[in-house]
Amino acid sequence: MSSANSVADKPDHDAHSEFGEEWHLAHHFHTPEQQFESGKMGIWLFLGTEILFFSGLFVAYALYRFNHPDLFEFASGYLDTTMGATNTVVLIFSSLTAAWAVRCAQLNQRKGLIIALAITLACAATFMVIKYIEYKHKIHIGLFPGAWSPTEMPDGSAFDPKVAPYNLSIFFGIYFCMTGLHGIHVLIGIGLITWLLIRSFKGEFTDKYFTPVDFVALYWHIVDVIWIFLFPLLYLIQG
Amino acid sequence: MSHDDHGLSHISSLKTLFAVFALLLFFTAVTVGVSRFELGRWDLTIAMTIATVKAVIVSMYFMHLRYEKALNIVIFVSSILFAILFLGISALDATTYQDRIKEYRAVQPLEDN
Amino acid sequence: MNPLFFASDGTYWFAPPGTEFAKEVIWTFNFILWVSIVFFVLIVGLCGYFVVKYRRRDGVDPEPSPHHSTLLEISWSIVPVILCMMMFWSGFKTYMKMTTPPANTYDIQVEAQKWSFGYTYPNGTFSKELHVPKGENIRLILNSKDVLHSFFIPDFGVKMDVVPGRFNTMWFNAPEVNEHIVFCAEYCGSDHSDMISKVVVQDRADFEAWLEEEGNYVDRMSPVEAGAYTYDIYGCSQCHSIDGSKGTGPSFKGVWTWGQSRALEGGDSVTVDENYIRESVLKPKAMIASGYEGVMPSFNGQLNDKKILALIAFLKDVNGVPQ
Amino acid sequence: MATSQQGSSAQTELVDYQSDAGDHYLSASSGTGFKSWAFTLDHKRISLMYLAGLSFALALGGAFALALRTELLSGDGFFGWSNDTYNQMFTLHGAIMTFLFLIPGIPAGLGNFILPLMLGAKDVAFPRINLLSFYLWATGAVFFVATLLIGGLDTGWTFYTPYSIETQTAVMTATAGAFVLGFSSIFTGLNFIVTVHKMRSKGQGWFQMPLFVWSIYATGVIQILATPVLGITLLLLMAERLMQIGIFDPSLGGDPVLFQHFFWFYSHPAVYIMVLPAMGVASELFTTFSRKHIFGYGFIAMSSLAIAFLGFIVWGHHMFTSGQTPIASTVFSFITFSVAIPSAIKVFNWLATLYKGSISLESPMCYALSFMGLFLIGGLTGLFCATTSTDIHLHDTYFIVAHFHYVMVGGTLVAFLGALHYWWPKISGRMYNEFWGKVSAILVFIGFNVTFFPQFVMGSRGMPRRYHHYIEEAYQSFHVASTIGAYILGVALVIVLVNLVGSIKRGRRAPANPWGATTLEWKTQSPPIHHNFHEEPDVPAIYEYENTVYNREIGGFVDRKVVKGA
Ligand code: HEA
Ligand code: HEA
Ligand code: HEC
Ligand code: CUA
Ligand SMILES: [Cu+2]
Repeated sequence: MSSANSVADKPDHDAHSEFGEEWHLAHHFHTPEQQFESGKMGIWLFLGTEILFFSGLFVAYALYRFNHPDLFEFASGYLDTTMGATNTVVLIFSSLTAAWAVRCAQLNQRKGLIIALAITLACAATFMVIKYIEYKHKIHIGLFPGAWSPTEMPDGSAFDPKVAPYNLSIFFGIYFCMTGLHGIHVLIGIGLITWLLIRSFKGEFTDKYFTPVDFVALYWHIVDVIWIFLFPLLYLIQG
Repeated sequence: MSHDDHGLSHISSLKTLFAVFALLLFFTAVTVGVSRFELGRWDLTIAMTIATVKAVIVSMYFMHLRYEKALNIVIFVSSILFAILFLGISALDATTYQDRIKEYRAVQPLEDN
Repeated sequence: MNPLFFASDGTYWFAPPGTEFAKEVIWTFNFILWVSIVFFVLIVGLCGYFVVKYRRRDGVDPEPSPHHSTLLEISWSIVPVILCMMMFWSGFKTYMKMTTPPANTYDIQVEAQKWSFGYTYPNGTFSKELHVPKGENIRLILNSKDVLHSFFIPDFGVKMDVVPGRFNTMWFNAPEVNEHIVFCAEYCGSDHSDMISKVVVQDRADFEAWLEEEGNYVDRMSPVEAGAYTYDIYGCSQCHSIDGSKGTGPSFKGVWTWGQSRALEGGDSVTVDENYIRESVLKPKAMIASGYEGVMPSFNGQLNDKKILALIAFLKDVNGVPQ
Repeated sequence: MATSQQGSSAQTELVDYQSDAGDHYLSASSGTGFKSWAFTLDHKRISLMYLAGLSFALALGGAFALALRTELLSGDGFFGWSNDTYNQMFTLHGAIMTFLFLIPGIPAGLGNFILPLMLGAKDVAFPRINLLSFYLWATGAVFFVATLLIGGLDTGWTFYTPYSIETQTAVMTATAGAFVLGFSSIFTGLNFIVTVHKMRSKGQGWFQMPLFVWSIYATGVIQILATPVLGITLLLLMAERLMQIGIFDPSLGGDPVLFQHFFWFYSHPAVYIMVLPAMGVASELFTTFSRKHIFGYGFIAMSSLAIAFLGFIVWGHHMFTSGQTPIASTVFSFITFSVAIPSAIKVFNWLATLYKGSISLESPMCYALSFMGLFLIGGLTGLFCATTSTDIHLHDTYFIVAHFHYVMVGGTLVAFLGALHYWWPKISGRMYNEFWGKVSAILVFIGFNVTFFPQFVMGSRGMPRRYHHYIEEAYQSFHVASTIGAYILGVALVIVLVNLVGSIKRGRRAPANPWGATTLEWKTQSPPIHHNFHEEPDVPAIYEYENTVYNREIGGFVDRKVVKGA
């Protein structure tokens, strides 16, 4: 830990003019590297907090699944694997284009950047549309905990409370919380990518200043990674 | 900073990006495919292993973690370790007190369900 | 009221111990207390001494002194480690006894609800104060009907949360005939601080006689008397007055009239009769009287038919309705 | 600019960093309008806004405390409140004090000002996020005040389910407030960690950092790793209330004990968020006012990290009676003791720092000594709680209430006050009245002990906490003493407030370095200029007190600097 970099040994560049406008160097940093690395460290710390934020849901999931395996086997029958898998592919693809966007920014390819961001945005929207269809169906058959009145069994037959596990609503509590929180993250991502898109239309990103693209992409990948876990945990339970 | 360094940070080649994408698609297919077989308790293990592999390649290549400073890797990994700690210790307790809950449920009239 | 558990023969810190557990707890407490006092006196004493001895004086420079010493660091880490292990061990031994009841226990079900405890004995008798035979291993099986509560007998050094949806257990063995107070120690809403009960330790013979009596009170009293007694011990008085004043629940007096219709929350109404009372007691959530919240716990399983009939008689009496 | 005087020896030069130009972060050149505050990115101004807000929170929480103490004068209620009113009082008191005052207290309030200065930096790494943290804090405060207005809160600050799911009070607003405050705290921690890593001045290695910085760093680690879990816990609680997800609700098959795991996974580490910065303050105060190099620098620095990490694996000691399994309780009890060791290391090192020092009892030092004694009692009584068998008896009694007030008020609040006096000349550019400073320190000490010591005794005698009604024969004398103490404490705090605020008008101008301290924040003028330092400071040999010399004329210390090439 003690060897971790500080600006200590770097030459002091107090004169900001040395780095011209295009570096967007804030007054309290000495060099663009210091600024960039601070930002990088900040965003990684933030991603760490995101993981711990979601960890609560994973803990709840794990404990209930371990203690009530039957509940999970039964309930995951309600979920549509095809939709889940489609969404997985959509998100993975958007991750690719997000990474591509960063590359374009780093290489000063403005057009490529705009296209890559636009595709990412489209994928994010697609994801939300599919989620919406799924949610709508769940709510329609009464599987929303707040308005709990199940009408169907997983196979579509009439709901039979004698067969369904007594704490079925907890599975859907967990399902809606996990996918809901993830969905909120996707929505935030949509906002951020739109913002990037506008700025890249204005040509604000260059090989010297691409931090926002880089950081939003990192955020977007974390959203993807979380989904990579949610998908098998919720949809692919052997019944 | 790593050797293949342009300006402020690492730039991935398109080849890498697409190779990673292809791998991710492949693993998605595998995990969906495997889930169709009855594998009992291996089910979860396999699904989680595949998910972990996918997450690792996303973070290594899409997120450039492989080329990151050690410090940032430490940050990321330790947040995962603390999440595991949280899970592990709560599970130690929450899985052992289940019999008290089961005992209780066993004597509840059915209408409570 | 004479504080049951705070007698003059207790130590400064504790009431007289009522069980073996309490004695061990006090022992451990005193052990930690003395370690703490020694460290406190040592540290604060030295602190004061240094402050005086090395106070700043004009023109006098402090003599040089070292500012690190690994030997010192190690020794002042090791000593607390050892002391801590002793504390842990001393607590652990008692704790193990507290959590592993012996094989032959007399089991009593404790049911907590806002804001009272109720006790059911192996023969099905229900009571609102806990009676136990002295010198026997008593195991309490705790369950709550609503929120968290905690069953705390300060004199016995035992405490266990009463958690809805599960059975927690605790046990003790009280060797002497006496009475002790029971507190609810987990915050449980409005009347948490009034959720107080009592443990009565009796000789086996007295205990059995009491149990017999307690079970049959409806038979030995007139219906109205029995109803009044039920009203008392089952805690209806917590929420329902009999003088017309409004509490958490409607007063049993005067608010509604027998045989007439009663407005319910949500617009419906219902006729007040025997059936309505029975329903209200067994399934209170089904019909909520207008202007109130549905916080009344169900007494299903606690009040048998006889007792409900007695209650009805009592209600009629309170309202001057002919039986 | 630094004015230099000819020193006694040819090779050294005496430097006074005070400047007469009158230009500083509060002066007109840095802006004075509303916008110059509302949109400021200057860590020093943000810190001042925090301090104002924190005082408000303390006063509000304190008002509730005094009200509930007065009510407890008699066993059935001095004012005759309803039970519900009482329950709201302690809940709001606890929630406001912890979330709104104590957790942001030293790090966001004072650390914001001091940390960049100690590192010789112009600002924290992310000034905008710093401002955002403040606004999140303010939003949290608004939510809490809204909670007060629209029905209060009666869950206890611990929000235990299922009661918190079913109570009719404003749980949603309160949880939303705590959630927002959590994010404020996360961003502060994140900012400070990056600042420590990336913003140190030339040549300042990790082990040339002041111990206060170490403690803030360790605090940041906890804030980042633990607070997100509070966030998700509160979110799940809101989801429980909004849509009955059932995870924590036994009536739907859920598990209330799990909620306690979630809550304490954050809230135990959080108690170290509260105390670590206080320990950092104490380290600075003891060495400065003894004019002696801190004893065992490395051990103090590392023990902060040790406390931060160990703090994560002991949370179950709040749940010994909850229905947690005996194995878990035993393990948690065992690990809990391990936290006592690094704390002990700190205490002993402070003590050794006093040895052969040159001790002067100025107000901050009075607070520091009082901190030492009170934290010691608080920490040692933590051992009674950590031991399984005794905690079974003591849990949820006033013994616990006394334990945590000794560490939180006797420890953190007292250290906060010490720090406030210590850095006040730097922050405001004025010296407060020393006499009233000492008086307040002594009154806080007395008032505090009178309030909370009796609570240990009534607690071990069985008085449960969160009790509106109690048995007078057994407990009334203790409660009355406690209430009297609370009033003394209240008076003492008002004296602090009046003394400090009054000094802005009446106080003597502060020199750059009134105490002879060696850390970087004293190597610039008081109050500092907008960019903190006129030129990037040399890294000091911290805690080497030969390097500061008292100067009667300026009523403060000047630096003895070796002149290069002389
Ligand atoms: C600033 C906050 C703070 C701090 C620093 C601490 C510090 C400690 N706390 Fe405390 N605690 C709280 C705030 C804090 N606590 C709060 C708010 C609650 C109640 C929450 C609620 O329920 O509302 C609580 C409750 C609480 C409990 C649960 C009690 C219960 O509800 O039943 C326990 C149990 O183990 C505990 C233990 C400890 C221990 C072992 C330490 C240790 O870190 C102390 C270490 C310090 C020392 C030991 C002193 C210095 C050492 C020496 C001088 C050497 C000599 C020492 C030895 C011989 C070992 N605390
Ligand atoms: C930071 C934490 C903190 C602080 C400072 C305090 C301060 C005080 N607390 Fe409290 N307290 C808690 C945290 C804190 N408390 C918590 C977490 C609980 C548990 C709640 C629960 O059970 O859910 C609790 C519970 C609690 C109880 C138990 C209630 C019960 O269980 O029934 C009591 C009873 O005496 C009490 C008393 C006091 C008193 C007298 C003070 C006094 O020290 C207050 C003195 C302060 C003032 C009188 C204000 C004056 C200030 C000014 C005028 C402004 C000055 C400004 C500057 C100097 C900048 N507190
Ligand atoms: C926790 C408080 C509480 C306790 C204890 C309690 N009740 Fe109630 N009770 C209420 C409330 C609140 C209502 C009104 C809401 C409702 O109808 O459920 C009510 C309603 C009633 C009613 C219907 C009255 C009406 O005006 O329509 C009856 C009858 C009744 N209770 C009987 C009892 C009896 C008998 C007991 C004891 C064995 C008892 N209650 C214990 C709170 C309580
Ligand atoms: Cu029941 Cu507190
Ligand atoms: Cu704790």
